[in-house]
Amino acid sequence: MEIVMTLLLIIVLLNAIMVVRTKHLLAACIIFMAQSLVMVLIWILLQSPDLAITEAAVGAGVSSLLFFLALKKIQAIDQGKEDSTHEK
Amino acid sequence: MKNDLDRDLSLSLEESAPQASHLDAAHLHAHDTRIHRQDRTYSARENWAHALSLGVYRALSVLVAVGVILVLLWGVMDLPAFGRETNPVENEVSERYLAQGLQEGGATNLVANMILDYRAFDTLGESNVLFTAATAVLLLLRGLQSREANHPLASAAPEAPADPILRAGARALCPVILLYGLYIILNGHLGPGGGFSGGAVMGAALILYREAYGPEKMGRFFSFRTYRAISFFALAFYALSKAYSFFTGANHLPSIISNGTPGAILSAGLILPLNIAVGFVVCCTMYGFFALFEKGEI
Amino acid sequence: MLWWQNIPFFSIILFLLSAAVCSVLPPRGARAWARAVLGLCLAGGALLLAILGQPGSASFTFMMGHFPAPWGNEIRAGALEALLACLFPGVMLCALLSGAPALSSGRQASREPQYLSLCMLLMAALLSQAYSNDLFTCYVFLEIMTLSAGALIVFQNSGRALAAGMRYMVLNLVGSGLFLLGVVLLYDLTGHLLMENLFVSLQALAATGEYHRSLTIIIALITVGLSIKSALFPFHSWAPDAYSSSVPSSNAILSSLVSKGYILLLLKVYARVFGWDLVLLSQVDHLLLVFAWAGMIFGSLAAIRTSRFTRMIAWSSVAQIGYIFLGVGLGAGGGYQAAVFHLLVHSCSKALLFLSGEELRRSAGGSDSFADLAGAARKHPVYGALWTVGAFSLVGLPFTGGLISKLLLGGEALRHSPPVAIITLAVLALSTLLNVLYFLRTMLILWSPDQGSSRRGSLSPLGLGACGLLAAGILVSFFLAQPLLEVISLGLSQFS
Amino acid sequence: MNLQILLENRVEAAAIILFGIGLTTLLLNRNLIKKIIGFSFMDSAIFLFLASEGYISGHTAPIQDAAGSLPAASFINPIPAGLVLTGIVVSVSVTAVMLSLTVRLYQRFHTLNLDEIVQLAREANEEEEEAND
Repeated sequence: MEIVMTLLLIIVLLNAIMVVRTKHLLAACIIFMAQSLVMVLIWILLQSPDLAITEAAVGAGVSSLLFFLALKKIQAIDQGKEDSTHEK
Repeated sequence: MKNDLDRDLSLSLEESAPQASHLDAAHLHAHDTRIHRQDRTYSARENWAHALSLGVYRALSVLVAVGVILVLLWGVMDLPAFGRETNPVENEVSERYLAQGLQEGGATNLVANMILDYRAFDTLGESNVLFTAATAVLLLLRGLQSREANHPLASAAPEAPADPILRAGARALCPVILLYGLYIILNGHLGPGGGFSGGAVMGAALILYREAYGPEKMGRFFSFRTYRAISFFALAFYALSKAYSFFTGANHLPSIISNGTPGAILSAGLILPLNIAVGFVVCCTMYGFFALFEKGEI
Repeated sequence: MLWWQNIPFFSIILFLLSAAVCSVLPPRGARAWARAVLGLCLAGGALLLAILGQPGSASFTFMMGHFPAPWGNEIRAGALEALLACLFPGVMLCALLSGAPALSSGRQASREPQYLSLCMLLMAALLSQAYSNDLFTCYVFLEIMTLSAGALIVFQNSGRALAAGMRYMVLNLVGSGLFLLGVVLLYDLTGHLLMENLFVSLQALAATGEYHRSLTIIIALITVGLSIKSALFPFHSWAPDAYSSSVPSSNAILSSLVSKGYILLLLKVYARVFGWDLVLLSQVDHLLLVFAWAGMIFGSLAAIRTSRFTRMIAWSSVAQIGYIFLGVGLGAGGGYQAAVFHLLVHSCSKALLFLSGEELRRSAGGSDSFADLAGAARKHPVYGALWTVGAFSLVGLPFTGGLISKLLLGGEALRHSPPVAIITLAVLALSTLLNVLYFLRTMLILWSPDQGSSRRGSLSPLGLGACGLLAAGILVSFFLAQPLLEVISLGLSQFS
Repeated sequence: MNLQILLENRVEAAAIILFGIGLTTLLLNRNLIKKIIGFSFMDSAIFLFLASEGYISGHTAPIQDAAGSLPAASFINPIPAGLVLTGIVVSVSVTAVMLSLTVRLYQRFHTLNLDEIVQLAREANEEEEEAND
């Protein structure tokens, strides 16, 4: 149990550092989702299943979805500029 | 106007800006000034002073990060040890939650007892945080397209019919996910789970259905009116039932809500109906976030 | 349990319920419901103040639920909380009455119910923080205040408001993160979240000298967190934009209510959780004094430099928050009393400045720069006079509450060690001089002989009544200063 | 000696390091999306710290069985679990509001860099001023 917890904590810190260093926003959002999933495992190891379910459903599920949607909308605004210019 | 249009655009060509044909004048002007401004001041490539400040900035931020971490670690060093029974946290407050939680709250999930019965005022505030966020996102994103109909956003995401694999998958998965979310809500007081997580799972089922079958089909049974009605009734029920239990508690009046036999579905007094109410609020809010982000309209 | 002891609980639940109700009502219905609820709770607060204001009355605790305090939640009301239960709904009611035309104009009409629902949530959070006796409950309602105030800023969706809203959100989230970390560390050391039990275990820890480093860090975290959120000087970069870029009622609500809620929470944490001697031990009061001095000077300087009317009022509120923190820094007893008194005066006068200033701006064709506001007060002599009353109170001229709070701050400074007293008095004098400078300049512009076409705007009776009520509040705080100060000192003594 | 304590309290130490990284990302990174991710990391770090306080090694999750036969001493402390549950939902709501603000800002200013946004907002403001005169 000790080794698994230490490993998970190292992954959590690596995630945080990788988010700061990545250039691509999509990669940052994927790391954010991975972070939530690792947190789910940590909650299970800390004997609080309530938090694991909530973090999985609310943290990993919906907020990562919102991040991807926001990026999709931002790219849509960019493409929107191209689309509307080529329209006519 | 024609020649300075070309001059502007030639300036910003290396910005991979599009080769503009003839746009409507209002959009053209706003569109051009934005490109023009963007490339003038912030292109780090030629501007070495800017590049230098970026480097200094990055080094400074690393220093600040390390500084904050060291100060906090230095302070945290002598905190009570991890996982020890004698920590000051294990005192008479948590002891009562564990020992008499089942008799007083009625729920076998002692955390649900603490959230919805002992410290119910926090969780009442909690679902209102979610309602505040839903109202804020509604104010911000609603009608994002309807106002500027000709704005690029409108033409950005043409309604491509969802591919058959997604439709087949959704037809099989949606009811199962919905059922699983309902299970988590209804068993919130018996095992791990509860209103928040169950509601999010049900919200995910609605999102999958909308993604597969398109907003029109979804709009038939879940429009903005139903969104507003469900979140109103759920929040009003939550506030009124908690007001009843606070009022009876403070004025030492006997409350007519019984705790029922522990372990049964209809046990734990108010905790089950509150879990259902919170589940609906969370489900509507999560679906509302998705709909507002995707199309600016629920 | 006497019947009137249900008033605090009833007003919080009523605001939470009407937040849900306002979101489903049509605009006219929502407006009527919001005003009715605010009026009702104002009356309830006045009744509570009448009962709890008598000398010698004790504060009572109201058990939220069937379980006593450390296990269940509890709210606690004393003389000071009763005074706030009058101030907060009153100022918000005036802000909504006077700001109504801007709210229901143009394309925002259909979004007014959401705006009013956010105001109800903001008021519920303010009252819950004033009454609450548990640190984590304070954090949850602090988060509601951050989100609803952020939504109030970006209500207009204009470019400036969105940028101001984002800067507001980023810095306020840092503030609430630091506050939460302080609360979590406190819980780790003592195992309690209830303020009284925290006080007992912290005194025991201080006696044994254990965890001294962590206690200093905890006090620093909570102080910096709440200073960021209430726009104290070094962390104020978000405040001028946030206070001046939205509809007038949002500007008034934000600058006079939201920052006050956080300062009161800091006062409660100092008085009820740590106790003043623990705060002295951690030298945080010197930090607050230095920030307050700097805020009073640089806030006024920036107000002089800015070329726009609404931004000047926003910058002056950064300086006035410096005054309040000066009172907090000067310590328990006199210092707290001066801080709370100036908090009341500033809350009324700042709301009055923003609301009547908006009327003057509209009568001068809606532009914000001083050049166009020449003679605006002559077109609207009533609003001009009201604006002048607000400006006099912030400068501290006789017959306004501002003078009393300046005298209190000066008097309290004399009781401190010479260096602190000299610097405080010098900074007080200098910042009053700077206040005179920029308010006098603005009044000269406003009252200058009116050359342009006098476009006499419509005088809405409700809006006028609201601004009149605020001006009356300023005058009352001068003439009834003595009983007000007794109620404040009684409330503060009940605090710990 | 310090390192040994840190290794023993490694969950809390990792939480504090994550809090430091999240705080500085939120404050010093210029990209709005990165700021929001930084904020979310800061919050989950505080909740990790809070949950690790309530943990008692060798105890199980606080789920009593129907007959109430499990001894009270065999559970971990339920209070941090309840508080963190509230915190996670607060963190998601704030993330949703910040993301919607980012989308609005991008639609209005076409940039995710906060400095540029403030600069463009100030310029847009002066243009409105001139338009009024």
